[in-house]
Amino acid sequence: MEPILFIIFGAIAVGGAIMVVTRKHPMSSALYLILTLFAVAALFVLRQAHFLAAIQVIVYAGAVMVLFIFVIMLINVPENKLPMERLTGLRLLGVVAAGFLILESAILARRFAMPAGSTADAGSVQAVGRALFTDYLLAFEITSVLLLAAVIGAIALAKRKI
Amino acid sequence: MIPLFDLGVAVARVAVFFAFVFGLVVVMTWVERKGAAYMQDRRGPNRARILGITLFGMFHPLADALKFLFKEDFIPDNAHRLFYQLAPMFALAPAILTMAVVPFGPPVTIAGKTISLQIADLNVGILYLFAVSGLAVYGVVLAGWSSNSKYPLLGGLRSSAQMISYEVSLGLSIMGILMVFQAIRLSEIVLGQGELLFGILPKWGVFVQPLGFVLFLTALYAEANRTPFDLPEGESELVAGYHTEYASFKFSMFMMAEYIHMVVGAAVIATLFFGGWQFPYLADKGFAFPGGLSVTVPAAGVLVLRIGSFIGKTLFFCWLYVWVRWTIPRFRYDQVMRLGWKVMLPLSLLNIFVTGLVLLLIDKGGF
Amino acid sequence: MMEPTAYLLLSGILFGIGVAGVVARKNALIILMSVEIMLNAVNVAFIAVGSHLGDPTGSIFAFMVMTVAAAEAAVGLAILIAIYRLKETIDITELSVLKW
Amino acid sequence: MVTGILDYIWLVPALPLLGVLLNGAIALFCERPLLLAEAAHGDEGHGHGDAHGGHHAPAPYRKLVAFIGPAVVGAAFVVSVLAVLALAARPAHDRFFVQVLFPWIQAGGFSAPAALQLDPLSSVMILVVTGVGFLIHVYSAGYMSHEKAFARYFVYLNLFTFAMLTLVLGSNYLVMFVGWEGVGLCSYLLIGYWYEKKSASDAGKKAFIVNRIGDFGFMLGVFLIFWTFGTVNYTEVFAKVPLLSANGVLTTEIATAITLLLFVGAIGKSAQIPLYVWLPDAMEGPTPVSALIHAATMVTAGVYMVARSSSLFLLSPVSMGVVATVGAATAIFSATIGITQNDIKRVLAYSTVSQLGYMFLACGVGAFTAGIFHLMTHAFFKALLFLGSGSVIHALSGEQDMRKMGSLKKHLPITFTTMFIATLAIAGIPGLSGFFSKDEILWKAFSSEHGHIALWAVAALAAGITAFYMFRLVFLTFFGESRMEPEVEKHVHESPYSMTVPLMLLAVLSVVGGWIGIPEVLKGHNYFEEWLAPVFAQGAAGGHGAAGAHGAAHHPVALELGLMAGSVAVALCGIGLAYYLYRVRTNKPKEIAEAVPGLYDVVLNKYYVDEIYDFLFVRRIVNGSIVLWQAFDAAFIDGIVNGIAAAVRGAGDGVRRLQTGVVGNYAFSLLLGAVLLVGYILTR
Repeated sequence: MEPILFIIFGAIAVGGAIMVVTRKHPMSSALYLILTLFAVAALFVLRQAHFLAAIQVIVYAGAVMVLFIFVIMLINVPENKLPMERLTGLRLLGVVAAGFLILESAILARRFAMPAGSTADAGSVQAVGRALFTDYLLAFEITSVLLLAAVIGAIALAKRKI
Repeated sequence: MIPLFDLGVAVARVAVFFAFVFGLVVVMTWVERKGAAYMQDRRGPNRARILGITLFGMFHPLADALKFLFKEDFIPDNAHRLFYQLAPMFALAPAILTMAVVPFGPPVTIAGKTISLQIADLNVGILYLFAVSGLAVYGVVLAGWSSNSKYPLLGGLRSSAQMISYEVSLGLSIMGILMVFQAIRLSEIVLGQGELLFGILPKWGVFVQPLGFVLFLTALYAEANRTPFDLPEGESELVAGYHTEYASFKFSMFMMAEYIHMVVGAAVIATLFFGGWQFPYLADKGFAFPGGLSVTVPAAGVLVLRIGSFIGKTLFFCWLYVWVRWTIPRFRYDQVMRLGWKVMLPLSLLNIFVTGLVLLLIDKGGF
Repeated sequence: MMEPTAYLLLSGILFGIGVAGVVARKNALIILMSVEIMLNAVNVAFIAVGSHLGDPTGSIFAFMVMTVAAAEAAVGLAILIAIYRLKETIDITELSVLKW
Repeated sequence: MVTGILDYIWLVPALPLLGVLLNGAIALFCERPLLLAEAAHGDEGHGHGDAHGGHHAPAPYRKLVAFIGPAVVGAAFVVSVLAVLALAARPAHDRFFVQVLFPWIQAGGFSAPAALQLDPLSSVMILVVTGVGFLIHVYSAGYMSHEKAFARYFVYLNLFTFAMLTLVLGSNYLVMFVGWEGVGLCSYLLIGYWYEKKSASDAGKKAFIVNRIGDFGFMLGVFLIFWTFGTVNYTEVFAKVPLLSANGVLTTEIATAITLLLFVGAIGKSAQIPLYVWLPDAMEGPTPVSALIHAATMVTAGVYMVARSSSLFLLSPVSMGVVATVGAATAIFSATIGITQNDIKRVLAYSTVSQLGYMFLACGVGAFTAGIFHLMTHAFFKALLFLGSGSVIHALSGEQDMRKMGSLKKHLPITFTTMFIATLAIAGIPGLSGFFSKDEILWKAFSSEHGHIALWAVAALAAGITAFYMFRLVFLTFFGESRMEPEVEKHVHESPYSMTVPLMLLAVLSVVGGWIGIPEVLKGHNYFEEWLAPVFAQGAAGGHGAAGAHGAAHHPVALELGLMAGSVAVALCGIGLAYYLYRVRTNKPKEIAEAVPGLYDVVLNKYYVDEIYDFLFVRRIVNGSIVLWQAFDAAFIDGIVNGIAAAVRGAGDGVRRLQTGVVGNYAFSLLLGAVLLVGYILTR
């Protein structure tokens, strides 16, 4: 069952990602990105990481992408004023280099060798929550501070007059 | 390979639930109009008839549906065609999806197999609720933006801002419930509400989390863009808000989405705060009142009572929407935002804090 | 459960696509989205290996990455809005005041 | 007498230091704002003539300063007297006291505590320094009363006293070095007191630099002492002398090196050939300063140091010879210059150099006691002479040229009387202090085993010349007809009591100061030699076993008396010649000068020593510095610095083109780096 679903969702994710980087209009990109994010969330479910799947949808689809779309709407660049994109020079080279990177990571992925650990429930809300509030409590708290800083920073940057 | 029986059960479950929700949506459109008329001391819809039977105007929803279906389905010239057409679907899908985790009744045993009366008993339960309800905003936003028109854009911006704001309080207000019942599966939460508080009161969410209930109800109304928070479609200022440019079936999808939202919202309130399918003092074997008095009820009767209890509660909260709509005036937009960020958010945080404190005291003092 | 190799490969592909988007595009919004793709690719790898090892640490890492992604998106978009207000463009090639 | 007073010996240097702090605070917070405000008002035309400032209402703080300055030194003198009395109460072999104040420098096995040492030698020194110093402080209060920077002057003066006391009281060479440098610094500050006058500030710099040359030798000597003995404490060094010279570590060569290096320091500080040039120029400072630091105390530091290190000097006959020769040469050399000088203070300055030569001659022949004795008596009468000349200058509104004086006897009776006494003393008239000390040196130069007949002859001749030029000074200044400017003559007046009372006290000392050291041959008792005996007996015992102080035993009494009479006769000859030339045939000096113009000019111009130094050293150094400045510093060092800066700038100019400012390019570089990095990992 897993391989079939992996191929389906993996293909959706990759296809969505390709569409994201190729669409001219950012709103299309954003919608395709949402698609990719859902596919990734599904992949998380396949790996029994239910908590992360839920968080993926809540955080990414529910918050980050809403923010993106919100900004796209707010800026609302007219179609004819979108940047003229041509794949020349450094940009082309960059894409080639990115292709190399994919190639390299593929070779690296084939070398992956690690004995499977316990089949314990590692991705459930309980397991992640327990780890988060014991071993990684400090990291969690720091993350909250990071978010607070980001909130303040975003307000300070985007507000016309504070 | 999934056994045929399980497949059948699954399909049946989905079918039954859809039927329930959509049926209720149809009823709701009628209830809303009738309720409005009742409150305004007029008769309301009473003309549509089949073979001379008006049935208190209950044919009006049918007439509406037909009308929507057969109207011209046009797309404005400057609209982004794809997004314009996608928007209603984005609005409808999350509303329906939410229903998947709401339990209608206790698990029943048929032919030796236990069947839960719930489409999917996800182990992330409430998180799923958040995740899906958070998606509802896309429909509104996309609709507002892709119409490429002033009022829809303003409506879309307003609604997305409002929904994002209230989603925070919505999520935080349920945290108290999670903490009290120590569970995130909705079925477990419902089971937890079957116990008694101090031996007399049913341990419903509303009794252990009164502030959480008020906050959740408010946030839910805002989230569903219902009065008094229906700013995105405030007729007096934005014509019809984000769906100004929509007509015919696409418009009806928005309408449906809204009503499904209401229905599912009512079901969720019933589940989280009013014991879901739990009937007061009704145990598996029959009634067991606090005074020691007990009445034996057959298993089928218990099941019927419980499902009926859930449906009854859901219907009540559906009615509450209508009730509120014609009772409370609309907020001004800045008031809505201020309420969301400066009242709801601190209160829900306070609620979590107090809940945690009380739980800790109970844990320590054992009372 | 599958070996994580396929997931790692998928992660690499997604990451590469994100990188290509960052390098090749001029539209700052799309570049930010490409960054999100890269972050997601990494999350896929974390989750795949984490579940392979039966260790919640993978999930924790992905969780942290998401937090950072949210923060990054918020600040990045705020900067974008500020820039757009100032220069009326979201073309990063025109934003070269860092130069000399 | 309470011996406990010795525990308060630290008060002796501490009291002047207190004065420095108090007067310093006054100078900083009361006087300086006042002076700055005055300078801001453009009060330019202010004469800087010696002791003649403007006439303004004295500020209230000046009385306080005039009290604090002398009072702290006076208090230090009282403490010193009590301490010396306490020391004297002890038996002769026990007259030694060390007070450790705090551990100062401790590194490994090396330790140099900040400690004070009171023994007969240092007790003589502190009595001279505080006693004469006190009188000069009192005199200064009157002499400097017209000066604006009154508090600053007393800060320097007190600081000088503190440094000098540190020098003489220190119990090791390092503490002595602190004082040694301190007096150098203070002499610089005091000579350049009128720093707005270029000649004064130049003289200050000259004194400082010449002193530094000597200090360098002194430092090297101290290093060598530490290298040889492993310590710099007097007691330990001198205690180790017999042991180390016995086991061959301390050879005569090392002793010679140490002592010659120390003597270089002494030459600089005590203005001996060839480093005497700073002292005559130092007369640019106020006259009491000349009296205090260039006659009575600072210049004697070298003599004190040589005497203190006597046991080291006695180890090296070469060093003794050098010291004696340099001393004798300086004595005769500067005496001849003194004949021709017309500036009253310069005559005294060369006289000082000459007398210091005597002291070194004494040290060089092993008669350390005689050297210290002469140091003390010289402090009395030379201070008196300087202060008297100051009084004369004060009376003549700043005039220093003797050719414009004359017949002052009737105007300045007290000054004349006291100065005349001092002149008699320095000329070596029997019965006065100078006679006893100078005569002892002459006798020791002749009779000591380190001595020589030539040394005696030179010293005797110098004594005659001394008598001649001193009487020349007196005759030119106080006798004959007045050659004063009419304007000046109107204002001639005797000095106030604050100036004349110290003169009188010093005159008394000049007369009786020598009586504590009357030689046995004159049926007296040499208390002074007895007092210092423990200090030098120690060195003598560690040296060659035969103390120079006891050389007298080998010679007949008649010889000693004969030599004494001879030296007196020489002195009388000098006096007579002076009388003949400056009282009887007053135009004769001019004729002589015209008869031998070349010789006269050479002597008048101080043998052109300054010019020779200028040609030999200063020009060389200046030219060399110019070469270094232009070729090395400006071209090479600056070239390196500028070259590096230019290279960095050029590199930055090239590299900055990498910074396109376009974010995409940065992202591309990142990507390229990632690809290469992952590629590298793959190839491993």
